[in-house]
Amino acid sequence: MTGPLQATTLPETLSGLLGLNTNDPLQWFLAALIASALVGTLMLTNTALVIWAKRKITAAFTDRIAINRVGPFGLLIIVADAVRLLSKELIVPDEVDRPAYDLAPLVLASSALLGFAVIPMGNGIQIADPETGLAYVFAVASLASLGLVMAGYASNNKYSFLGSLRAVAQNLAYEIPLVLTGVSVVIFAGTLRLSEIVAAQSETLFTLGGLAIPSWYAFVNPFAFVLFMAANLAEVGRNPFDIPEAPNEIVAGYMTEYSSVYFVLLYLGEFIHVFLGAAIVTTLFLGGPAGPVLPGIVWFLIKIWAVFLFTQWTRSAVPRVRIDQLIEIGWKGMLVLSIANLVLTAVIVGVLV
Amino acid sequence: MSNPWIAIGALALVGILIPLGMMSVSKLLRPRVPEQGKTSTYESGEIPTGDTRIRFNIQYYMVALLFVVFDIETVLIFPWTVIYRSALENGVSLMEILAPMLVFIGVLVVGLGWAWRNGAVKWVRSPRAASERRTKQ
Amino acid sequence: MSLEEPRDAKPEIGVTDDGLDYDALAALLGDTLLDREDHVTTEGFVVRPDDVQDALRTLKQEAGFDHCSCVTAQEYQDRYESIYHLKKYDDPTHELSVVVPTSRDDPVSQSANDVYRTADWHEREAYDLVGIEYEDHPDMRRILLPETWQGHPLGRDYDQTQPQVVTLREHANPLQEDHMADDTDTMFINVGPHHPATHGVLHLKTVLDGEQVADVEPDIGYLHRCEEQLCQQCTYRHQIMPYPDRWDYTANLINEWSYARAAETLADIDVPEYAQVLRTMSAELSRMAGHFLALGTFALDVYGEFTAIFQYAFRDREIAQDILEDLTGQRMMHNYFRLGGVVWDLPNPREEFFEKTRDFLDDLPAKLDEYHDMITSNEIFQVRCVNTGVLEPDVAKEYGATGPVARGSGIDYDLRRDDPYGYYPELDWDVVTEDGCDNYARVLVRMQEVEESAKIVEQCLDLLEDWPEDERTLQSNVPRTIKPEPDTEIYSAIENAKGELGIYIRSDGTDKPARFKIRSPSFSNLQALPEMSNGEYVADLIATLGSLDIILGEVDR
Amino acid sequence: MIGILKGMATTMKHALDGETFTVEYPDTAPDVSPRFRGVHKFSQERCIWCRQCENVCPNDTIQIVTDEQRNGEQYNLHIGQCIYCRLCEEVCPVDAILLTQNFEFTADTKDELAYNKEQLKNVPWYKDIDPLESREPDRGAWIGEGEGEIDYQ
Repeated sequence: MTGPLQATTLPETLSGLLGLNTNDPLQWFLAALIASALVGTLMLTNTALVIWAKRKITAAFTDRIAINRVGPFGLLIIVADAVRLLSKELIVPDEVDRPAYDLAPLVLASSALLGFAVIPMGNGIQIADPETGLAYVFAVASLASLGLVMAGYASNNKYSFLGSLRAVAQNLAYEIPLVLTGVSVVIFAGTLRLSEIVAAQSETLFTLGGLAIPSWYAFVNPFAFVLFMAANLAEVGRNPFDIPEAPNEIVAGYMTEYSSVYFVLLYLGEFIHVFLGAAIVTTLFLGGPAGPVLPGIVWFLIKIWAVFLFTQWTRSAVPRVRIDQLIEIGWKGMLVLSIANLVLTAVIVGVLV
Repeated sequence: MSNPWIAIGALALVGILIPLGMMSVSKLLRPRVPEQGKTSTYESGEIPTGDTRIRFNIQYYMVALLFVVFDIETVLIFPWTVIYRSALENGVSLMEILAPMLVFIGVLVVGLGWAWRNGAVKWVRSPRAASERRTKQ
Repeated sequence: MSLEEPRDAKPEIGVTDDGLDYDALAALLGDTLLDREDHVTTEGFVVRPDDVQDALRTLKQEAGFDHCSCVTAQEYQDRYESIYHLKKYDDPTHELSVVVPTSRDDPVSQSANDVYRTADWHEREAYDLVGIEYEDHPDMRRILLPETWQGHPLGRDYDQTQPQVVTLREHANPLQEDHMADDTDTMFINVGPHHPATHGVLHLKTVLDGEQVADVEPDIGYLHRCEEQLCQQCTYRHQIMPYPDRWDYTANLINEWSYARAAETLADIDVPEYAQVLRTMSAELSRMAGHFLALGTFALDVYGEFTAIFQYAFRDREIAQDILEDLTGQRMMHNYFRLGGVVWDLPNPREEFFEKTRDFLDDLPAKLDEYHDMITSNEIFQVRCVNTGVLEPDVAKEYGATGPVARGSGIDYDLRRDDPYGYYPELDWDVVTEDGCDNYARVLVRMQEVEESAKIVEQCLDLLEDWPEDERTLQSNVPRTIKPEPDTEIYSAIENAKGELGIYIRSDGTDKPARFKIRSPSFSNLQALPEMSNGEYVADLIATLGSLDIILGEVDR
Repeated sequence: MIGILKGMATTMKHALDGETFTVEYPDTAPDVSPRFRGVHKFSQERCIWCRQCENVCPNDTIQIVTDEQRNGEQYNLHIGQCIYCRLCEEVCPVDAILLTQNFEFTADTKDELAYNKEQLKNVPWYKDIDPLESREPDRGAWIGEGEGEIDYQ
């Protein structure tokens, strides 16, 4: 077990190092800005890796070799792709709803990035630790669907339009189960502050052959974990719930009319969003950055990549559901199950305490 | 203790600046070759047939209304979950803290059941499209 | 269903123990019958253009000809002619051609659309390419060529050199009013020709009501390559054979058999038994390759673009193609059959070939188990496919559906067994049918057909291995130039991977056919798409299209 | 649920076994069968200018120019138009035209794909496979056998 309860956030540490006064809003803001730049760069680098990793992972599942030409293991493809995409011509279709069309990529990319503000990534890397951390992170994560709707509706393209309608329907169906399941964790932890939720998971659940199994909520409440993983897949729009994009049906959904840097932002934003989902799963159920031997931040990255790998795995083997089936699964299955989970958790906690 | 929301604001600034930075880099790099036809919207290679500013059957109106109700419910559940454990540890009886919430959720479940029975929580099949379908025996 | 009851009650007219009694059928038609023609495998009943519906309805209801296989149109020096090739789903050897001559001045003939729904597209094609018009046809438009096309290319007085001004902007959007109407909340949308799901260049004019399909109309012809005309300019002996490979370009080799069968029957050419075994084996390998591709692309439609199944299916298809490459020298465009046999024996050393093929067959059960694990047993897949894209058997028959599409609707129809050719009758295999009538049933049929094909290949390998060395005759003696008697007509069909692939040939005494008509299974199967997907969700429209397994090269020809 | 898990287990099995079935194309030359049909090779020394290949070609890919004494002057083959049916090789009585296994050919314009007899002569063998050798056992079926009526068109 590394790291005791995190006492300080990254801006505070930085203020200490740089000798800034945390009580002066301006100096505090400066420290936070530096911290944010660090975290933002970390997450963007992490997501840029996806360009390479995603192809390699898909290739592994489909028995192919995949990229290995540019640089070692084809890693330089990231640079090549970035340059290629950024230097593409930006084609803005006729009669798009201009402000919304331009804003959508921004909204998607920044909202996903914003979620990382409260995620404890280990080794004191956390920008802020507000009391309502969990509520905040759910709120920010669901902002992404707003981006999708804006992109889809502003494009003036019929496929995009269908895609944005689907995005709304999907969001309606999965937001509530997601939040209700997440909240069941709060019953155990008794707080919305994410650092405390992580800390609560560091106790030893039981010892198995000398190995201390921590009380990660994935072990304590595996049912909630499975439910949350499924709802999270829908929240980030991955198979079997990737219907807002569904290339075989509606070409590329809300993305159809985007090119050049706008496409990059949508693409990147989507993957930051996947990682944000993974980070929430990690924080709520997998003990956050906790882990033996390695530093916390490494464990944190390993865990979010594991969740990302899972999304790619389902992509290779699970069929896409239909929109009406999605609504039914969401409202008749997941909602009922998540309410049951909440009540059961409350009862169990009540009896045990 | 310093205000965490200022720190979050800083990240928001970074979160907007990074995409804006990428946009300006792209602006410097990318060519601009305006051509007639390039800017028409994509419709599978055919000439686009009208725009999307039309009245369209969205089929999930009822679900959307239900969502509003249930979303507020989750908001109400938040504070309860936060104090639940500490209240129990401080000696509040299980009945006192659990029962009201159970009643609350129970009412919602009854509501969901009612909506379910009335077919509000499913994708509404379009009567027009369904009538196109040849009736099967 | 009241219409069908009397048919079941009394025995069909004109059926004897050894085939059809054409005299009885002629008597049935009575005065509507003008004349009788002799075709190679059947007879042609000549009726007047305004008696078409009556004659066809009588034949359908009284004599049980429930399968309108094809409509061939052609132009003679003095007349136009439409030929309705009728068959029975119960016994496709019972064939009858209904010949409808119309005058050159006024080529108008009654439409058979009321009797056989499948005549719709066939007659549109006849109008498009030859120029015969059909009265009472619900939708007399061009089908393969653009609306703005000048002239009818298979007509005698067609001027090939005339300019065809077909600019993009002149394409009328036929559904313009549909989406502009303010009083509905539907939306018109094009699915295809450049769309990820259409597996080629198909255009579906779709009207959506929400997520549901209110109306869909396939628009074909983007891949029209004048294959019929091409074949009319090639010699029977050599030049036509390379082209069938290009019709259904996923399961190529079987198509060659369609031409080989028609031309061999026409010119009375025998095929040595050894060559028949080789043909049977290679055709079944090709069918497997085609079904693997169908399975993979269907998975793509249901699972999304990153599914692993597509790659696995392609891997297995590649192995079948490798074997075919060893045998024929090409992976897809084999050109392996010749009139009177095949071009090559098994490659030397033969043992290596046997080993390679047997390895493939031995690995197959494990691979099919894997497919079943990944596809058919997957609950979400079942939810997606069961009861979607439903094609009831009587509707399927109306549209002339054949192949896995018909067999997925419980229609027990397979020309390999019902109208035997090649070495199939000597081998032990089964026709696969499923009663589901839905997308799921069609997938099951294809997967089981792969197993059956494997059984056939296995038996052929055994036969080839034991074949005495001095009896390995690859080809019979065939004249260098084939000139069938003038005005002999033949329609014959084989079962390719998609269904009944029929060829109509009329000779005019030269070494090239005077009329070469291809009846492609995908053409008829695709016609049933609106029936299957109106009222369904968009996602199911795509899945249904995938499960029809149409190949545009074959639809548009 | 079990079905979904079975499917996921199958893909994971494939991911973990590390096998790939794709090849690194330009680095590893793919195996082709001895019978594979690629670009033609033409031997002017063998050719007797009987024009059978020109006649049999289904889409006029081969163009032969002779003088009045039927001496060959030109032999052109539009490789971009060829459908690789191998009929020309099949009818050639003297094996003057052969389809090599070579399938790699490029050009900047379509015109460059119209090969004349010199270019055809210089088409390289693919991996030194001589198609004549691999197809020899079968050629007997074609030349000098069968009593069918011979028509030199």
